Amino acid sequence: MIDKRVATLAEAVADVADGATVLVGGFGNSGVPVELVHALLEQGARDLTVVTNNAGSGETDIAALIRERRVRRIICSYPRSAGSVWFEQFWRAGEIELELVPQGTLSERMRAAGAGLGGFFTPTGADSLLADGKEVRVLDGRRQVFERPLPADVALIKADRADRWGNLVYRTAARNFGPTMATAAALTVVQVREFVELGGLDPEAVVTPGIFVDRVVQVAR
Amino acid sequence: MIDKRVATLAEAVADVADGATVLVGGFGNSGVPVELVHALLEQGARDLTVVTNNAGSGETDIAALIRERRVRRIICSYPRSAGSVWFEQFWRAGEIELELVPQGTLSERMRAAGAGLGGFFTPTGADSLLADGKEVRVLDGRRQVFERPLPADVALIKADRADRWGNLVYRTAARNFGPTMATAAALTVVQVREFVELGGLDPEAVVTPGIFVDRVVQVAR
Amino acid sequence: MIRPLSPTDVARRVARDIPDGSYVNLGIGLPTLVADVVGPDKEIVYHSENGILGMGPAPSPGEEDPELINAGKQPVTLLPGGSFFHHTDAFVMMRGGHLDVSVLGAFQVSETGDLANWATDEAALPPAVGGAMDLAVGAKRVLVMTTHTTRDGRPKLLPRCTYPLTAAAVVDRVYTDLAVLDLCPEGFVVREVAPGVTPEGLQAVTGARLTFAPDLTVVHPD
Amino acid sequence: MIRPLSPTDVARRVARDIPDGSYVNLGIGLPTLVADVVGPDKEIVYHSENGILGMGPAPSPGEEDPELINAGKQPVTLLPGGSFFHHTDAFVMMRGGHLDVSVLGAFQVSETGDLANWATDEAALPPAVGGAMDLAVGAKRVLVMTTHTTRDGRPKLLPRCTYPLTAAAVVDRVYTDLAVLDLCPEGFVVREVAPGVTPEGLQAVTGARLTFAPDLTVVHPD
Repeated sequence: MIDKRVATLAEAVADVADGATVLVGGFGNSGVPVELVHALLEQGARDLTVVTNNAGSGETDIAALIRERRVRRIICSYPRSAGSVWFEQFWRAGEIELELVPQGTLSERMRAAGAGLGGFFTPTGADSLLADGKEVRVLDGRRQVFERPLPADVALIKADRADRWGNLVYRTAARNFGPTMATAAALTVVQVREFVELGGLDPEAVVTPGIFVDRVVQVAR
Repeated sequence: MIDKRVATLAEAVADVADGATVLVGGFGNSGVPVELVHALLEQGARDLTVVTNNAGSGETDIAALIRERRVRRIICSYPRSAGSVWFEQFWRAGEIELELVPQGTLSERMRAAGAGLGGFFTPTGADSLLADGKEVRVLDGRRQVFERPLPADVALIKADRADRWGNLVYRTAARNFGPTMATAAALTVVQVREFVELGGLDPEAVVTPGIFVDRVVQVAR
Repeated sequence: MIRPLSPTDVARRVARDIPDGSYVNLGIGLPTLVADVVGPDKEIVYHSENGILGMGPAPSPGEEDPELINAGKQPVTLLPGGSFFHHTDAFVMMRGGHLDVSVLGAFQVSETGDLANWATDEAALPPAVGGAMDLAVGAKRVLVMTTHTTRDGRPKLLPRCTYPLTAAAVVDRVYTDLAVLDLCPEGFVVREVAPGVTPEGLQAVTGARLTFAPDLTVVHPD
Repeated sequence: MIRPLSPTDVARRVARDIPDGSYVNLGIGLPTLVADVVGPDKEIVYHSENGILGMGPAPSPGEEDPELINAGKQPVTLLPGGSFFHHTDAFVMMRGGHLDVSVLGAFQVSETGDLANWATDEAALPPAVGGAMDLAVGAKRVLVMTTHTTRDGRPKLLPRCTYPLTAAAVVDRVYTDLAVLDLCPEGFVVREVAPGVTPEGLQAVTGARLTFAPDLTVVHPD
């Protein structure tokens, strides 16, 4: 019997280890698994590498993880925003490492990890300083840079509904990085608004099949 | 005003040129755009490179294209089946070229074309004779072979329903190569069972967004 | 007397170049103005790199959905025919050449079409790139919308970019408050100028050497 | 007296090694028998490379859906909780290491775990590979189900494969009508034998040198 539902947020993130690489879904404030990140904060894991599009804002979720000195390194595309004060402060002080990756490459590198590929050539960034130190090759008449897969220990994502097999559907633009991150981590933990019966999701409309999901916890809105 | 619906099968394939590379959806007899292939047969284009999983069976669709000597070259993963007599006969006579590609690599090469990537490394086939002449590199501790994108002039695919923007949903396992092929061709032509009003497809459940589709024609079942 | 175009007028001029039925991504900032001025005679499908096609206008106050936002993190709506997809697929559309038009802002554009729009040489702020590089390499046409000079009067159209590149040789056309310029083998070719702008005057505020089209006209935003 | 296991008994033995809750792909041919003998106490999610998770048994006669087929092109059904996806995603599951178990047929297996199951040296038939190579490289555990020898008595378990390789060093365990063998650093290690099979007898029909586990037992299919 397959039942990926867990009862509490604490249980969902109980075994995230110090030093883990953690993918965190979300774009701006859309689709961020806020409650899971807070559970991770409480759980206490440190020395984390966090992979996410933005670097947190205000005092919640990723910003709080940074503030509490749990994040050694962040891999993201856009760490700067109106409220990214904690990231900026730590970055200026040299207390957090930043690997800046173009947004599409960030997503594609996670996909490559989930897809079992060894890397890919992309024209994105090939003429920029983000290609420094990387292999560049002319393919199909354009310069392309070799990018490597970005696998992770844990993914924390937010979906809308799930069944006990871990099949997921999302809501509007909150889908963003979720489906890709779910494939790229050894342990994929999902917070959802609602559980449905097995068979309660349209098989034609499942976005993340349960094979990519390990634990699902319900968080009431 | 966007309206990708065309009235006839003939119109849908009218401008496929001699020498074109044509992707044809389907796995076995599931999801094959039979009527579009027959329209292409009637249209008369020759010297085609056909990319598809199987090499046709019996006397219809791809088998008929081969029989009528329209196919110079076939790129596929599994050309052998109970009914693949035309392909086998032409292959033995040296009258059709075969490029054999592992099934996942076939799909991934088309995806790379649609995704604007220059190629990827995959462990699939890296130790086999299908890697002969290709670059092999050890990545993440395993031998991986470099595979290049597989773009095309035309894709012929079958979906279930479409709206006038060309948004598509599919039916059960007939989905197979359709969504990927739609991204990889300069011209994507789709046959569907039914048209629906714009807004008649659930935006959360659209499988192929219309941006990948050029023409849609209705074929009653 | 020089009458620079207002941002809305520049947006109107850009809109005129977007054919009916196009798939379009509008970059953050100035480019978002374009959607407000495209006429109702055109059906344009707007793409957002966070996973939306068929974006509609901003919702009425109180109707905002905090998760339905665009790439600039502002609340938006979805039109009938729109769809949602994940980030990786959103970038397949961009990098894969499926967008007809990408309208981007710029810090600098070079006469070979190089674009610099993601980083200045200011080291006090952490670098941030987002989807800028993907948008620049992928769309069928890359249009740049920018002021002709910086706020302190330095030229943005240059022989070579001095800021870090976003992508090389990608820009097709530039729309500024003073002119519309095409990137051609010979460099910047001025097609249209704002009212009162003279060739000499425009050259004086441009870093790159300009060529003026024989049929140079005054910009008509509408 | 030697009593080779029937294909169904081999399938039963394989089924015993598949844990409850596994995601499993069963290759075409012999491996498909496994689904028929897995007990109702286990919930197994079957994957098909043409885009199905949660495949159920064959439909009742007359209930077939010609588009709902498995990788062997036979009509199947979908269980509650099942889902459809496109081919590229189906292979993400396979190649990306998301399947717990892949059960494959084989022409030959070498003592280093190399698998040959897609091509013989027969030049009269066009080559065909399908998803065999993806299945062999991707699953967490690769189980091979095969007869111990060819129909004309030649060994299939060899020091080195003579047929073209599907993948190198991928096989974890082999189930034949005569034995269950693990691939270990020292080569084939025999864990279980069919009733009446002696070590000497098994070695005689095996091309590779065998090691026998100290706790060698007789296969119990159930």
